Amino acid sequence: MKRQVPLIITFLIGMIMIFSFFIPPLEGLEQTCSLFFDVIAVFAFFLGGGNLMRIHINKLRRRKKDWGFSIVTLGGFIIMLAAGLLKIGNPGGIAASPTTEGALLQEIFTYVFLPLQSTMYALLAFFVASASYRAFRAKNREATILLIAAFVILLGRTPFGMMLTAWIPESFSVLQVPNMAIWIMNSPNLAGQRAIMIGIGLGVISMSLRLILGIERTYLGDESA
Amino acid sequence: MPSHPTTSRPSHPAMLLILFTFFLLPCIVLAQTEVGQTNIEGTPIVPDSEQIVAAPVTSLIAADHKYDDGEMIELSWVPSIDDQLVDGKVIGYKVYRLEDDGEPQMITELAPGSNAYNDQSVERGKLYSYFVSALSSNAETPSVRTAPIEPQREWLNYELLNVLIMALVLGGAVIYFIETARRGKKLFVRKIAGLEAVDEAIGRATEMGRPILFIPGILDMDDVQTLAALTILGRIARIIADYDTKIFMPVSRSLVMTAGRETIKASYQAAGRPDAYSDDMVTYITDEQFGYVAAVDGIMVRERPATVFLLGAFFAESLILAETGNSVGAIQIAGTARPAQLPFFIAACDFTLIGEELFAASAYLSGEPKQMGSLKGQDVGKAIAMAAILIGILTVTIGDSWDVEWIQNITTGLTEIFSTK
Amino acid sequence: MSTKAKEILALAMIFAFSLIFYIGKVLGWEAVRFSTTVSLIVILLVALSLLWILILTIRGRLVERRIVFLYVGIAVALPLFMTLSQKITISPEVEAVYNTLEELPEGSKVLVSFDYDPPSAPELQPMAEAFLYYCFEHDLKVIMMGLWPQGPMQANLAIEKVLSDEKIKSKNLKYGEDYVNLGFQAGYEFVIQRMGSDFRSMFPTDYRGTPYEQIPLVKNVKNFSNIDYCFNLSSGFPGTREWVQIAVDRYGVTLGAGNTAVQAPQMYPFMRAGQLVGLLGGMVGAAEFEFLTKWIGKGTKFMISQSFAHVIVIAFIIIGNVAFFRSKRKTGLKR
Amino acid sequence: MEHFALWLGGFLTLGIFSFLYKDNPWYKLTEAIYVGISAGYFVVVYFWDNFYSKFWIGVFPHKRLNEAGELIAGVEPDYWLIVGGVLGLLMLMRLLPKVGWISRWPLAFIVGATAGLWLINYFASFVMVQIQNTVTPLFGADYSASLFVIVGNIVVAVGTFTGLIYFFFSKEHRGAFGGAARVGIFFLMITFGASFGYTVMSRMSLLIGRIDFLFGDWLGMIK
Repeated sequence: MKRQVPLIITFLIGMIMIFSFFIPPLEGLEQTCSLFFDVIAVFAFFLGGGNLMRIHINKLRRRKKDWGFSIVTLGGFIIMLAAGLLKIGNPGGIAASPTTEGALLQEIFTYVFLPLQSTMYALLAFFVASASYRAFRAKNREATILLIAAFVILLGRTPFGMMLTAWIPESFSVLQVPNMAIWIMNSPNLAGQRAIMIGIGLGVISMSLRLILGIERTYLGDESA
Repeated sequence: MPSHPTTSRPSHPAMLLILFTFFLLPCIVLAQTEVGQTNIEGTPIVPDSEQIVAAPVTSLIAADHKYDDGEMIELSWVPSIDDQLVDGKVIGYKVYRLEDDGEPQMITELAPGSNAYNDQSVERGKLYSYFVSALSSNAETPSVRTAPIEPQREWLNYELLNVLIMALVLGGAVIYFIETARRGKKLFVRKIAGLEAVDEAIGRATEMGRPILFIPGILDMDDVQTLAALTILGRIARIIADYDTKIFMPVSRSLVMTAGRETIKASYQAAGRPDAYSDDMVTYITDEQFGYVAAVDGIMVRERPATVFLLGAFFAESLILAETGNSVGAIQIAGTARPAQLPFFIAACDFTLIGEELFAASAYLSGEPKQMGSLKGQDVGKAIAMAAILIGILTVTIGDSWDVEWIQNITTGLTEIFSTK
Repeated sequence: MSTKAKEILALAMIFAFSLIFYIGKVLGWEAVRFSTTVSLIVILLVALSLLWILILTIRGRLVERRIVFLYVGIAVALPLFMTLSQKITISPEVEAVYNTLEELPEGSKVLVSFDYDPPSAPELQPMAEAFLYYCFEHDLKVIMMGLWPQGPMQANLAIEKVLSDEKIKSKNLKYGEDYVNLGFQAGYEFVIQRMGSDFRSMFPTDYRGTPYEQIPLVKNVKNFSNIDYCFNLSSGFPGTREWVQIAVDRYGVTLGAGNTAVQAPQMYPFMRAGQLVGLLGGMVGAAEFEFLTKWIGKGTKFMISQSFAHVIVIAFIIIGNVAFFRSKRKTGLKR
Repeated sequence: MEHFALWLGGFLTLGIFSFLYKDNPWYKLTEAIYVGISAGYFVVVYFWDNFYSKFWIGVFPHKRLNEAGELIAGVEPDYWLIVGGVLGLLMLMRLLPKVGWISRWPLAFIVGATAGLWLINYFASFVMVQIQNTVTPLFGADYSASLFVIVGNIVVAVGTFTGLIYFFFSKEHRGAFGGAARVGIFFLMITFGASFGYTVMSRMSLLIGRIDFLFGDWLGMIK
């Protein structure tokens, strides 16, 4: 019961999903399943949110290192719940949407959440530079090719690259850096992308089959694996 | 080519004035005083003699949409001859429907130039007939009604039959090789560098006495890459349990947390060390992409893991995580099926599983013959793809160049086999 | 002095710096501006320090990543203060957007769809501002909307900015008569499709909650046939591609677009096929458009920042390779 | 209020940036705020969007009345959703140690549905479509292509072909086969280099936006 039922469920649902693609009356199944998934995910959220609370409360109770920050996390979490679920600080009261302008939830979203999100995202600019500095070195043939491709594209998209090769006459315009960049994007890049995509498609088929057939079962907590 | 919306105007301002005063103004006044005489658009209804009448649409055909659950009827027609870009009388079309010979109901309004509409609000078991009116600025000309039609349900989508057959061929190949391997035939699988390094990476963490960090991407369980990450986690956790190293897995989805716990727990049980497992190995952080990244970055610099696994679906955060991991000196094994993020892993990690290798990893790590068999099945798919590309390109090029019919037929056949509509 | 003390000192300085300039802002100080000479000197200094790093690297001292971070920060921040006049050549696709606008008679109705969120704002916001500025200056009526939840918010920011301009302020534009913001509607490309038959069905009210039929500007706007020009600012899906496929292909709308640099190349096929009349691509496109509309916005500055950042990345790739070849010569061929 | 919002924005922005220097209390504070707030925000969004709008309203639809006060047809409750609700409840059984194993059922459901769905979707759009797109006449339809395009077409064909060879698992990369696989790797490397170079640009504009906030909106040094 403990071991067999989940495998049977996976097999049946998997098979139904595959064949529903070809059977028009089952077309809506995909939406129904994703709806189910959304509902399950909400219930699972009790587990996740509960886990978050538990960890930070534990940290607090045991006065572990940096416990002060746990208060902040918990506080933020609870304030959001109060503002969003109980709709505290909502000008329209309990009936209004918590995302209307002027509501506490929306204010926190705009003035705290958004700056944090965009700054974290902006860190990428720094990391892109440091990764290029460290990784784009002509260590071997592969790395050199990577470097050249990146370099041409990078140059080709700046005014600098345009100036660099603007002297090349129109009849050889293919050799101008911006044009080379476009060519790389459209030809070798496309080829690589396609090979990767076909590979991914086949890999997914094989892995999904292993899961559906119950050959791969570690995720289900099967002890015999 | 897009064109500027053209409005036909009287050429002289005075004409406009006359038109306005004598026709339109009374109409508007009339319309405003007598409620109920206006139709939905507020276009005044005028006496017949003033109507600009457009020719009706012709050849209206209503047909059942093939291969569906009986939920769509396709309408097509030839637009009114007065429907022209310049000085056309037609300003649009209205589609009317009669359900089981009831009253006509307008179901949609379309722009000039339209010649088809798919009615998706039909039900099986009812009869529908249609007519389409051509609209001029102040009149409607209905077309002939179609014969009543009932939407049909089909049980198999024959248009996708080729997809089904190809899927069965590939699935069959995978299952065939799994069976072959199960019966004891030895199958060769080449080395995958990133996976050969797993043992070494875990051993390193053990030696250094530092934890291993496992990041399963940021998508939920409804993405295959997350599933792939979890299957790999099962194998890795088994080795970790054997080595008695610490594993830590911060996740951004509650369901992944649950599944991750199940997986690690099972691996520890399989290794005979259920006591060493703890739920704290897997922690939920937040669903939000960059909030999760902020926390994981913090964990990386504070816990200083010796080994970091970044396997699953990654987006813009891939580089932030990989660079931070690199800065704390961890060995990093990454893998994703998102082509856009692969370069960042290649640049910042020690080993990268590229696309397909991510899905093959768990089978490879298991070392079980039947799992390896499935990899061989994948190769059949690749061989078919390569053959199709080779033959396809040759025949289409030659066929185009020299007009050889039988070669062109091969191309057509191939295109049909691989089309998905 | 210990590291800790230095860090606290740095923190205090940052705070003092912020406080001074914030008070300055409240008191109405002028913006900080480097003159052209100062700008050139600053650039020269940065270049020299990079050269110094190169020399250090050749000598065998590798710089750590925090130095790289510092340079990225400098490269992005400093150009914002500089007065540099980079020669701007107008590309044909940007000119096409402008020319189509110029052909519109006064009082024409322009629909602008804001399909992006704050992360893409540096590229798209300058375009939005310049576009709105042109429309207001030439008495075009502007209808705004968004297929992305945060789009209408970006629209309001742009409006606010443009309305504060002296020239526009004197026109005394009225909300609801000269411009309107219909807000966001969920439903991706289906929104465009439904708008093809009826705007009101998708936007029963504007973002303020005023019913559609009570807004003078739009009450007679039924669908795309009442719109003279469409402009779409997009950074992904749903965006320009969907507007082209539905609004242009099915309803014959005249469409121009502004895109992030990443997305722009994918739109060139539409340009060539004439489905898009013009395209502003990335910061460069924004800068060119600002130049044409004579709107003094941030696009030009941002573009210089971006070019600088690219040069810095390229410089560090070169330095990295120098470091590598140097170490290879010393240690033989390892790795 | 406006002053506070600006300073808060500045404080949080600099707090995140301070991580570039090293881990520090300022960053820890911003991180703690970020985690708490974003987790809470998602609970709220999930609750209203998924639980309330999709599940609750689906099972217990509002009585929708038209203007005349008559019930509008077509708001039948969708009892199918209860299956989803039951699966969700089974998930919560984890909290009870004795019947915790039953939470594997919804997991098994999710895994089966995901595997089945993506198997066929990836097959159609990643395998079939890509193969079909690769089959194009090398010289363009009716010899219309320029030399430039022809070279491009040949490169795409060769690249895709050799790229696939690289992914072959059941054959050692040796001899001619190994040579082809190596060409495949080169193509993959060009792909990676190109997409890396391509993304650098867009990442920079993100930072420009933040710097503009700091020096422009907050401190008013740039206008």
